[in-house]
Parts: sequence; C-alpha cells; structure tokens
Amino acid sequence: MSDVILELRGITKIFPHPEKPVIANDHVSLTLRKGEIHALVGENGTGKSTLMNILYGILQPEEGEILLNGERKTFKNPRDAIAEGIGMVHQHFMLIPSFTVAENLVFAFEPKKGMFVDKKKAAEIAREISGRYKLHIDPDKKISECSLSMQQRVEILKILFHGAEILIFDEPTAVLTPQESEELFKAFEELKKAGKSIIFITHKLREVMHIADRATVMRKGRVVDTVEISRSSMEDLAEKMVGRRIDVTTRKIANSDFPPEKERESVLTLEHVSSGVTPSGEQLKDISLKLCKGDILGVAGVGGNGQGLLVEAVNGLLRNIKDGAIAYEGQDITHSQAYNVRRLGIAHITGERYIRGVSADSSIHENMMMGPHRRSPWSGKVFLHVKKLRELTGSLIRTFDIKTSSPDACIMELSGGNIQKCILAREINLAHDLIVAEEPTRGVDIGSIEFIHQQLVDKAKAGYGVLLVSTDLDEVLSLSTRVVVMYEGEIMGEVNPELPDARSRIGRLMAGVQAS
Amino acid sequence: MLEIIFSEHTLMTGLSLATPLLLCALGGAVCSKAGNFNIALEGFMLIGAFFGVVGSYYLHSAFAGVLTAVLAAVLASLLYGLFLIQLKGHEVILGFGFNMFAIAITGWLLGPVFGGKGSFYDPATPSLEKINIPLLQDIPVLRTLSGHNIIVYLSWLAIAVLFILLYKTALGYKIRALGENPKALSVNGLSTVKYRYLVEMIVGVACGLAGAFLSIGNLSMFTENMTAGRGFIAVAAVGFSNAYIPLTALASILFGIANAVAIQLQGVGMPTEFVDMIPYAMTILMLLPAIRQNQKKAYN
Amino acid sequence: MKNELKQSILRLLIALLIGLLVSSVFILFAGENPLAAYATMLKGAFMGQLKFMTTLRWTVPYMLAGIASAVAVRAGLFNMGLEGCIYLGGLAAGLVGAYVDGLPPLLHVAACLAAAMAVGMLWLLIPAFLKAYHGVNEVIMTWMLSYIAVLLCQFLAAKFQRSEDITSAVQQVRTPEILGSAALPKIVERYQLSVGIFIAIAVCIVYYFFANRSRAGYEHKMVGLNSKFAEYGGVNVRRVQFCSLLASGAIGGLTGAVEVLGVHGRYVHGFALDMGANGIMISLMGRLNPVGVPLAGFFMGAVQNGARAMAREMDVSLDTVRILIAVIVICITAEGLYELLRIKKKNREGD
Amino acid sequence: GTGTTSGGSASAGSGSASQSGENQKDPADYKVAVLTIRKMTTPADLNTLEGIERLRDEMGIDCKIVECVEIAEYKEQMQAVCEENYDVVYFIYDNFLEAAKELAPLYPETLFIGLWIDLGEDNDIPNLKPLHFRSEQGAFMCGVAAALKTETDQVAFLGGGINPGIVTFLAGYEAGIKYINPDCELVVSWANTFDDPLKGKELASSLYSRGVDVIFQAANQTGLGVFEAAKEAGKYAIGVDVDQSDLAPENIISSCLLDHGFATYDSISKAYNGEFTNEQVYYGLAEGIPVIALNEDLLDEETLTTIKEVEQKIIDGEIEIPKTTETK
Ligand SMILES: Nc1ncnc2c1ncn2[C@@H]1O[C@H](COP(=O)(O)OP(=O)(O)OP(=O)(O)O)[C@@H](O)[C@H]1O
Ligand SMILES: Nc1ncnc2c1ncn2[C@@H]1O[C@H](COP(=O)(O)OP(=O)(O)OP(=O)(O)O)[C@@H](O)[C@H]1O
Ligand SMILES: [Mg+2]
Ligand SMILES: [Mg+2]
Repeated sequence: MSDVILELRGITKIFPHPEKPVIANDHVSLTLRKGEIHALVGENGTGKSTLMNILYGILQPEEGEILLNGERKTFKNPRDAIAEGIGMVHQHFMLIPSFTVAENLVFAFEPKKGMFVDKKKAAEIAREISGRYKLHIDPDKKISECSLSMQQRVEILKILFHGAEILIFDEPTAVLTPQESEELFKAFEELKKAGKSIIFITHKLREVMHIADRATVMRKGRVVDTVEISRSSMEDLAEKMVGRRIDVTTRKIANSDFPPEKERESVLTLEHVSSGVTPSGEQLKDISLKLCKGDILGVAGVGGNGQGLLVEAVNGLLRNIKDGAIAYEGQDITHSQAYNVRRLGIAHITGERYIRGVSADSSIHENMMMGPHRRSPWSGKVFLHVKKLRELTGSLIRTFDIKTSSPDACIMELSGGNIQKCILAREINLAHDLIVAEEPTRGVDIGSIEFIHQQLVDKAKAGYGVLLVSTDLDEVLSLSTRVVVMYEGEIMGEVNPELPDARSRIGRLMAGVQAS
Repeated sequence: MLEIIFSEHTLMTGLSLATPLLLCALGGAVCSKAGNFNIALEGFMLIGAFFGVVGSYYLHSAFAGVLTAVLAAVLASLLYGLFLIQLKGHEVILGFGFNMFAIAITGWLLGPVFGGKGSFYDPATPSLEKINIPLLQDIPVLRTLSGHNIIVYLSWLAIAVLFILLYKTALGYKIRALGENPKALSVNGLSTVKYRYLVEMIVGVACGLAGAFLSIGNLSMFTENMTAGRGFIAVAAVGFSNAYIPLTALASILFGIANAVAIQLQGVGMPTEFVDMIPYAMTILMLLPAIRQNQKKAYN
Repeated sequence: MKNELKQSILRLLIALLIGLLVSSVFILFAGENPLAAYATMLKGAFMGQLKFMTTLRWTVPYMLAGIASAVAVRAGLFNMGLEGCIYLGGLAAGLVGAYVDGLPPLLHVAACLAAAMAVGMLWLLIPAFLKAYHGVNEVIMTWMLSYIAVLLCQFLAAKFQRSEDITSAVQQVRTPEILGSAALPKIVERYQLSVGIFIAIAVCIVYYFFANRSRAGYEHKMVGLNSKFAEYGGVNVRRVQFCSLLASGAIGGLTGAVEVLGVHGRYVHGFALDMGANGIMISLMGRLNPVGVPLAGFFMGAVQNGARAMAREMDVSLDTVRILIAVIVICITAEGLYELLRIKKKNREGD
Repeated sequence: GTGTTSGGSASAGSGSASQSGENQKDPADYKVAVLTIRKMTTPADLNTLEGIERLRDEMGIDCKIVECVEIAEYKEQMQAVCEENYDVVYFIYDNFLEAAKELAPLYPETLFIGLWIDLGEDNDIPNLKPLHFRSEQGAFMCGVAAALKTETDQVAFLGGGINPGIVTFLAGYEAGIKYINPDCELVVSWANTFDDPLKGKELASSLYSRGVDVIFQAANQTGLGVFEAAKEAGKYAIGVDVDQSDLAPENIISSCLLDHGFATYDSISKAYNGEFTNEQVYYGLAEGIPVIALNEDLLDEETLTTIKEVEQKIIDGEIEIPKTTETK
C-alpha cells in the first residue's frame, strides 16, 4: 500500500439554521494516498463541497481531525492550508475579472520590486509555471476576456504556484466541454507524475472511471464507501450514490417513435442567420436550421463555438443579429426582444443558471412565478391570481420532486440540482410547443439527470419541439433525434445519432473537419 | 467680461475650491474601488473641519490642527466601518446617518469646547501658511500653481500616491480585488475585514485633510455645516468617473473651476440661481458622452 | 406578513433603544434626567390632540416620499432627484392653486395634484429615458437635476412673489396664497393635519396592491433584484426602469403638492427641507415593503415630533435631538445588532 | 392670566392700563418662549441670546428657545407653546406672522410679540405686538461710510440670498452710496447660502481682485469668509448685525447694527411688567437706537462728521430711504 499523505477522521459539520440545523458532514473519514487521483462523488447537497472547504480551512469542523503526513493539523483559514501545501480550485472561480492572468496568478503572493508589484516578474512566473505543467495561458490577457477553461487553468496554476502538494478540485469539469475536460485530465496525469495528489469532485461517473485511482462515495453527509476504480464499475458507483440502480448511458429515445419528419409541422426555422462579433469573439455565421414538433434537435460542439449565441438569438436576448430570419410557427421573431418571444410560449432552460436562471435573493415561489405571472389562468390583465400561482408552485414542486422545506425558502438554499429542477419545472410548464434546453444537466447529480432527461423525452413524445444545446456528447447522443454540430459559429453538418459511428463522426465535425 | 472670467484669479480660486472636493473624491474613489459606495464623505469632512480648529486653537499650531482633524475623521470613518463591515448596515442609510450625526455632534461640541453657538471664529487661531514655489511663481498662468497651502499640494500629491497605491502595490491589488470579488481574498487566506477597515482609514485621512483645509487651511474658523454639500459633489465626481483616480481628480478640479467661473459670473447680470446651476449642469453634460459608449456596448 | 411586521417593528425598536441610550449621555451632560426627557418625548409624540395630529401630519409627507423612493428602488434604481421632484410638484401645485380660477373645489385640487405629478414626472423624463435606453447612471444624473430643480424653483417662485410680500422683511421666497378651492381641508380646523393623509393612505394601499398583487409590481421587483433574470423571464426591463423612475417622480411631485395644498397654503421655498433624503431613508428603513414603508414613515414622524417636544419642554438642545435621530438612522439597518440580539435570545432559550 | 388685553375691549393703541403688582406672577413662573427660524447661530441671534441672558439675570425670567429649522415647524411649534400655556410667545422674523395671526385669536391669553413685523397702523389683533427695525437706516449710513472710504470708486454688497430682508440692506446701502457719490459703482453679489464661509471668501476675493475695495456683507456665516478675504487682500469690509470690528480690526470700517438683544429684553420685560400693547414699535435712529458701529481707527475725522450729519438728517426726516431696490 502506497503511503497515505492525508487523512480526514470523523469530520462533522453542522450549519446552524433557525428551524432545523443542517448536518452537512456526519463523521466523514477519508484517506488520500500520495500521487493518487481521488474522486469524491455523491448526490447534490451531500456535503462534498463542505468537506473540501473544511480541508481548505474555509470552514471549521465541529468535530474530527485532519492528519497531514500523520501529523494533526488545524487550519484556521486558507492561508494555513496553503502553507501546508493544500490548494483548492473552487466550484465558482475566485478570480478578479479586471486583473490580468499573471496578476491573478500571483495575487496575494506578489513578487515585489521595492515597494511595487513586479509585473514583469509576475508574467515570467506565469510563463514558467505554465510551461512546467503544460497548461497553456496568456499571462497578459484580462480574466474578463478569458474563456472558462483558461480561467480554470489559471486557478490550477495559481495553487501550483502556492506550492500545493494536495490539489482539490470542486467540480472542475462542470463548466468544461469534454475536450477541455480531456485537457484537464492530461494535466492531472502530468501533476500525478510530478508527485502531487488530487481530490476532485464530479457528477460524471465516466470521468471517474477514466481518470481516478480511487473514489469515495458520499450520501446524505456520510461516506458510503471508498472503492478502487480498477475493481469497480460505473453502475456500481451509481448504485452506491443513489441507492438504486441507474441506467447511465443508453439511448432514451427512438426515432422510430415518430412519424417521418416531412409529415410533421415545423416549430422553429432559422434561415441564414448571422450576427456581429461579441466581445469574447463569438459569432453566428449563416445558420440554417429547422426543428419539427416531436424532434429533439441536439446541437453539439465544443463550448464557445456560438451555441450560446444561437440560443440567445432564438430567445430574443441577442441584440446584434445582422442577417437572416428566425421564425417560430411561421411568425417572424428575428428582431423580437425576449419579452416578445416569451409571450409566444418558447421555453428556455438557460445554461447561465446563476446569472439569468434565478433571482438569487428571492424565494422559490417568486422564481417559479416568472412567466406564469402574465399568463391566464394564473394572472389577470393587471392583478396576479395569488392563490392559483401558489397552487402552481406547489404542484410543480411535487411533480418535479424538488426537495425543499417550503416554497418560500430562498432559492439559493437549494442544492444545485434542485435549483436546476426549479428552472426546468418553470420552463416546461410555460412551453407551448418549443423548449430550448441549454446545458440542462450541468452540475446535476446522476439521479436528477435521469429525471431531467426523462422529462425532455416525454415532452418530445408529447409533440413538443426540443432544441437541446449541450457540450456533453453523451447527453446529446442519448437524447437527440437529430444532431447538428457547430464549429466557429457555423453548422458543420448533421449526424444521425442512431448510427453506430455517430460519436466519431460528431467528434470530427466538432474539430472543424467537414464531413465528406 | 471674458478676461474676468478666464483670469488667473479664476484659476487660483478654482484650485482652492477644488481642494476639498478633490481630497474627498479621492477618498471616495478608493472606497468605491473597494466596493463601498460611501456617501458619508460630507460627514467625515465636517468632523475633520471641526477638530482642525480644535487642534489648531488649543495646541497653537496649524500643523497640530491638521493632525487632530485627520485623527478625528479617521475615528469617524472607522466607526462607519464598524457599522458597515461588522454590523452589516446599509451603506446608503449609514451614509445619511453619519452625515446627520456629524452636523449634530459638531454643533453640539461647539458649546462645551468653545463655549459658543453656531460658529467659532477667533482671529488668533493659527492657520496654514501659504507656500510659494520659487521658480513657478514667476511664470504666467503656471504661477497659479504656487502660493497655496500645504494641503493643496498634498491633495495633488495624493492623486499620484493613491493611483500608485491602487495600481502598482500589492496593497492596491488587494483593495481592488475587494471591490470586484471579495471571496478572492478570503480563499487566499487574507482577511477582508482588515482591508475594508484599512480603506475606511484612507478615506478618513482624505476627508480629514479636506476638512482641515476648510477650517484652518483657508479660513481659520469653524461654522456649523461649513462643508455645505461639498462631500456630495465629491460623491458625484466619484460616480461620474467610475472611481478611476485620474478621472476622479480631473472631475473634481473641473468642478472647482466651474465654481470659480460661477463666482466670477456674479454681478454680470445672470440670475444667481442659474449661476449656481452651472456646476451641476456641467456634471450632467459630462455624463452624456457615456450614451454613445453604452450604445456601442449594447449593440456591437 | 405578520412576521414581517413583527420584524420591522423589532428593528425599529432596537434602533430607537440604542439612539435613546446614546443621547442620554448628552442629556445628562445638559443636566437633565434622560428618563424624564424620554417621557416628554413619548408624550410629545402622542399625548393630546395637537401632538398626535402633528405626528400624523409629518407621517403624511414621510410616507409619500418613502413610497416615491421605494417605487424606484424596488426596480433597482435610486431616485436621488426626489427632492427636486417634491419642490417642483409643490411649486406646480402652488401656482395652479393660486392662479387657476373658477374651478369647483374638488376639481381644482385634482388639477393641482395632476399638475404636480406631471411636473415631477416630466422632470425625470430625460434621466429615466437615458437610464433605461442608454444605460446612463441615474444616481448622479437625478442627483444633479435635483440641485437644479431646487434652484429653478427658487428662481421661479421669486418671479411669482407678490410685491406686497416683498415690502416686509420676509425671510422666504414664496408665491401667493392658493385659492380656497385648491386647499386640502384640515381635519380639525386649528391643526395642520389635512385630508392629505387620506391621499397618503390611498397611495400606500395602491402601492400595497401594486407590490404584492399586480403583474407590474412583480416585474418591478424582479428587475430590481436581478435584471438579467427579469429580461430572460420575459420582462420588458427597459420599460419597467423607465416607468418606475417616472412613477417615483410623480409620487414625489404629489408629496410636494400635498404639503403645499394641505399645510402651507402656498409654495414657500425650502418647505421640504431634506425631504428627498428622508424619503430615500424611509424607503430603505421600511425595506421597500408596503407595510414597512408607511410604518417607517410613521415612526420617523413620531420620533421627530416627540424629539421636538423634548427639545421644547426640557433643557435638551436641538443638537441632542439630531444626535438621537442620527443614531437611530445609523442603527436601523445594522443587521448585526439585530442578529446579536437574536442569537443572545436563542442562547438563553437553549439553556 | 397676565394678559392685559384679554377680551376685545383693549383697542389698538390704547396704551393699556398697566397692571398693578398684586396679580403679578412670580418671574420664575412666567413662561416665555422665543421662536427662531433657524438654530441660533448668527451674530444677530447671539445678540438675542444676550437679551435673554439679561432677562434672566436682571428680572429672573427664563426664556425657552425654540429653534424651528423647518418651515413647516413654524405653526406647529407656536401652537405647541400656546397649548403648553406660555405667557409670552416671542418670535423673530415674519415667517411666523401668518401662524401668529391665525393662533393669536385662538389663544387670547397668550401674548404674541413679533420682531421684524411691520403692520403699521392696521393691527387689529389685541394680543399681537409688532416690532420692526429700521434696518435701511444703518445700511444707508454704511453706504455713506463705504462711499467715503473707497479709493477706487468701486464698492460691493455681498448678500447671503435674495430675500426681502436682505434686499432692504441693499437698498439702504445703495442709497447711501449714491447720496455721497452718484458715480461710485456698486457691485452686487449673492452667495445663495448663509453658511458657507469658503464661498464667501472666494466671492469676496474675486470682488477685491476686480478693483472693489469695500464690501458690505449681509450673509451670516458666509460673511465671515469676507473678512478673511479682506484681511488677505488688505481691503475693507462692513459688518452686519453686531459690531464685528474685533474680528478684523484692520479691515472692518463699520457695522450695521440690529440690536435684537435690546428688542428682546425691552419687549419681554415690558410685557412682564404689564405694559403690553399691540402698538407697532420701530427701532431706529428716531427712537434713539444705535444703528451703526464705527471703527474710528479706520475712518478719518471728515468721514465721521459727515456720518454724524447724515444721522441727524435721517432723524429729522430730511432723507427718505428706500426699503427695496431693483438692483440685484
Ligand atoms: N453556508 C451554509 N449555510 C447553511 N447551509 C449550508 C451552507 N453551505 C452548505 N449548506 C448546506 O449543506 C449541505 C451540503 O452542501 P454542499 O455544498 O457541501 O453540497 P455538495 O455535495 O457540494 O452539493 P453539489 O453537488 O450540489 O455541489 C446542503 O444541504 C447545503 O444546503
Ligand atoms: N413598467 C410598468 N410600469 C407600470 N405599469 C406597467 C408596466 N409594465 C406594464 N404595466 C402595466 O401592466 C399591465 C400589463 O402590461 P403588459 O404590457 O406587460 O401586458 P401584456 O403581457 O403585454 O398583456 P397583453 O399581451 O394581454 O397585452 C398593463 O396595464 C400595463 O400598463
Ligand atoms: Mg458542491
Ligand atoms: Mg402587451
């Protein structure tokens, strides 16, 4: 047995709450070996992040101890943890948007020349360290102009710069595309070779199987088991997590369920749509699409290739459409604003969950009312029908099995998966016959993923058109009736997901290789 | 008429009127960078003004007056910090509250400290000397930069110092990070509380100097509410410039000069009300270029 | 809702308590007994017809200005130009009240109020438009416009000042008295409280229904909390911002009009000293809440009036009163104080 | 009650019968309220405070000062004192006049005394006594002094704000200047604030820099800045309300006096002694009240004699002084 570098023993964390305290960690124990990649998995809200925050000194446990190389340590704040060689990349990045990459990298540990920060030295450090771990960054770029994956690389380099031996990653791949995840895993291997130990949290079991040496499964604040990946399977892990068997990858929809496309009405058509360039350099180029009722049209592609703009264009959030036409059920909506589009009954499950998807300071009820608040029977011309709206929220919470104490709880008290379910419930309820689903399962545990997928499939079967935009190829393949691939703002081609070699075909299109 | 308005005298007056604005606005800009929209500048300045006279009168030295002014204003700003940072008050209401408190407490203290009411004016109170800059004072136009008291020069120095502090030093990085993403500090093991108090201290020093300028820099007196809304104009300058120090400084100085022009326009036949509107109207005009900028942002 | 009310009141009481504690130092210094002074204060706010009427009389503009500000803040905008709107509204009402002749009473009052609201609204038209459609910072813009409005009112009022007013040593600029038909009748002839209180209550009720029951009110709130969410959810964010600033201006104008028609009987320059700032403060003290804002308005009215009585009847200076009010204002949003107290209580219950 | 005018019987100007000492209240029980329109901070207000102190020291009467900062307070504060059974309500400035006219009939037991109230002959309220300063006289004489003192033939007036009270100063001052030297230029400047000394200083130094050498300030705290500017520029200034020459002995040539303290002491002590009438009282030269304080160190013999002559002419009614002017 290789030597243990870190041991957590009997960690207990209780969050005070006026009514009922939350036991986030209940006597959790975990060991990390030197040079291993250790996955931490579990449903939303089981206390994974909490445990890692304790390890990193952000939170203090009520009980339990941390042993580093066999020695007892207490971390009063992250600085203590950093000093002991622990680094953490958080679920939400902790970078400063107006600073450059190099400045962020050295933040709080700046090299100095006299009294001043030595920016040149900082850039040098950035270059050197990025070369050493083969993680590409551009030291002089501002963070606000960097892609998410670049930001993540900055975060990783930052903790390496701090001299971390143990690296903690909280859902590093949630915001990354499969390609970017692949790059990240290459970096993991690189780090492993350099003798670093890694703990990473994820909801994607495929990744666990692919990269991890061992995995610890948590459920409801407790550790269920720690397994050697080589002696385990995905189904096995899933069962340990959720407590029941889950069907992880198989296709959920069959094209044969639907009449041929020609016989079906189209809901959404895009003709030669082009847009101006956004500050981040994205653009739509001559997009033509047709979505029929009953279709789930998957849009695959590496993130940042214009899928986001496509969704915005359909939903009236994109202001700079230069050319082309978008029609919904024959009605032109090219230059309509969101408030016009929304009235037509287009549902939009947004990918920007915390930016657009919810009002963070409001209750679940208030978040669920957005949309119904202007529709009969939940609202009149001027006044809301308060009782009906409450009934609606109640019934949505029940049908979508949203775990909450009350509809008046603040939405941010929910775990990520439940917040996503709220958005989903609201939008599916609003849809007339078109659902635009953008990354519907990002950061959501597998139990919830299954549920969400089922909802989308059910809706398609009920005759809704679904536009599914996702960077998760598994998701696109298992749900779509048709798949198009976007690359640099263009549609590279269409692939039938039922073909046996669909995955590799899509992969080639995603890389910008035109289908022959 | 034009030569009266655009004379060296106007420039000189403008620089003098700009000084309290400039100092407060610089302090406010640092606060704003650190994520605190501070509208209590007026109150800190008033407290500074009062204690400036106290120090100068009782310690018989204008310099001691400046020190007491700064000390008192820093205490006030730390108290503000306590309510903002640890007691989690609403910054706008706290600002209103501290401004009210400053007027009240200085008004009240006039009694026990000076035995007077409403104002304290004793010609024996030392005030700051004017300092001439040897070579400068002989060059036309530029000589308006000479012949001010030490606080004026300090305020100009503060532009550079604060700019360098914010953009070149490690401390400045932390202050700016505080405004953009305070969590970035805590995950790096830094205490946000400490830096937030530090920022309040900086604004306290700046406003204390501004207050001292009003009471013993230019006048050697204290009258109730003598800041007369200058702190609010400073807040406007901060907002207008997005707390970018060079722009903040420019806006404050322009304000001062606009005020000086307005003063020169007195007695030219324009109704006073309209003369007094000039600085405010000017601010609005300065905001208008933002329209096109924002349009570009939205539609590009 | 009941809970909300309870919390609001508790917060006000905590702030009041601390304010009283701090100011008792100053009262002791003046050689008075703080307890006696506070008893006077309480009596001064509520005991006797005059005192209670005066408290209510102040509640009216505080409530109205508070709601004027709340309407904007709920949509995420600060109307720092409230004071300007109040002055302009007052002037408009004063002029229509004095110069438009021959209207029956009810109509005349309505005309004055309409004119005031229109002027208040128009004054904010440009900043509202620039904010909503061009993203220009509304705080600075309305703030500067407020200064301009006050100066403009001074100038205009002086133009309308009658010469017989000028011959005496008046210290104020004021327009002629409004006609009898434009006056808001007093509730009790000799006291200042007018039927304007019903206007204020009506506005509160409208605000209640707007905020808690109406589609537009819900949209306003969401725009204020997260405009990106609102936009995505299908709210016409720009229109909401535009309308809310205008509505704030209109209610501001109404505040001025009610003061002029109900209390002063003419436009007197300076009649709404700091009323704009007070309005903003009260709206935040009341947490923009349809129950909280009127409550905060009433609280401020009572504190102000009681404190005045204390200054009048005891040897307590105006400055001490101001310190008291400032401390209350400072403490009222200090969440920390509230938490401190609650946790203490919890601990005690736990023992 | 002590009111001598209870009932409608006491007609205007009847010089009411003084009451004998028997039903005189103990001075400690005699309740007097002094209402002001702002915090008592200006020189004139401090003067009032002196009057109040004199009442306390000499007669044992304690006055309660009620500072009404907001316009809306005027009536309610006055009414509150009435309801609290004050014997005398003394108010300064006619901002209170409307309220007093309304309340006096409602509270006939209370005596109302108003300073700066000019009702002339037509006061039909028995318990309201109007007092008025002839402020234009002092201003006129200051104008004379300024016109004689100036070497540049440019003098200035700096007002805190355009209101009729301040305009009266301006009118008298202007007339005084023109009386001596019709060619002397008068520059008028308004600070539009009464409590910003820095603005006052900058305004004044701007005036001095353009050739003005005497400034008459009527701007309370703002005016204090004028003296600073005068000291710096080595030019002259004229004070207001009280003799301000000790603030800048080298620069202040005279001060236009308004003896609020005298008015306070005089009227309230008379009311206490039962000599209250509702007759109009003017405080001016003819009534033997000083209206100007001269700084004799700065004025030559000739000037002083001219001023003496002018004073006599005013008393004799040979000079008619306007109370308002179009110059602004
Ligand atoms: N600061 C806090 N205050 C109160 N409760 C909290 C706090 N942080 C987390 N919790 C609660 O603790 C529990 C564990 O949360 P945690 O964030 O650790 O879950 P997680 O396993 O990381 O979930 P996810 O997979 O969704 O990220 C949840 O029920 C959460 O609501
Ligand atoms: N920002 C606002 N401020 C005040 N009132 C508003 C605002 N927005 C909408 N309203 C009012 O709310 C009501 C609904 O307006 P809205 O235009 O949002 O409805 P709608 O969804 O378009 O309804 P329909 O499609 O049936 O016309 C109208 O009475 C409108 O005047
Ligand atoms: Mg988590
Ligand atoms: Mg509509």
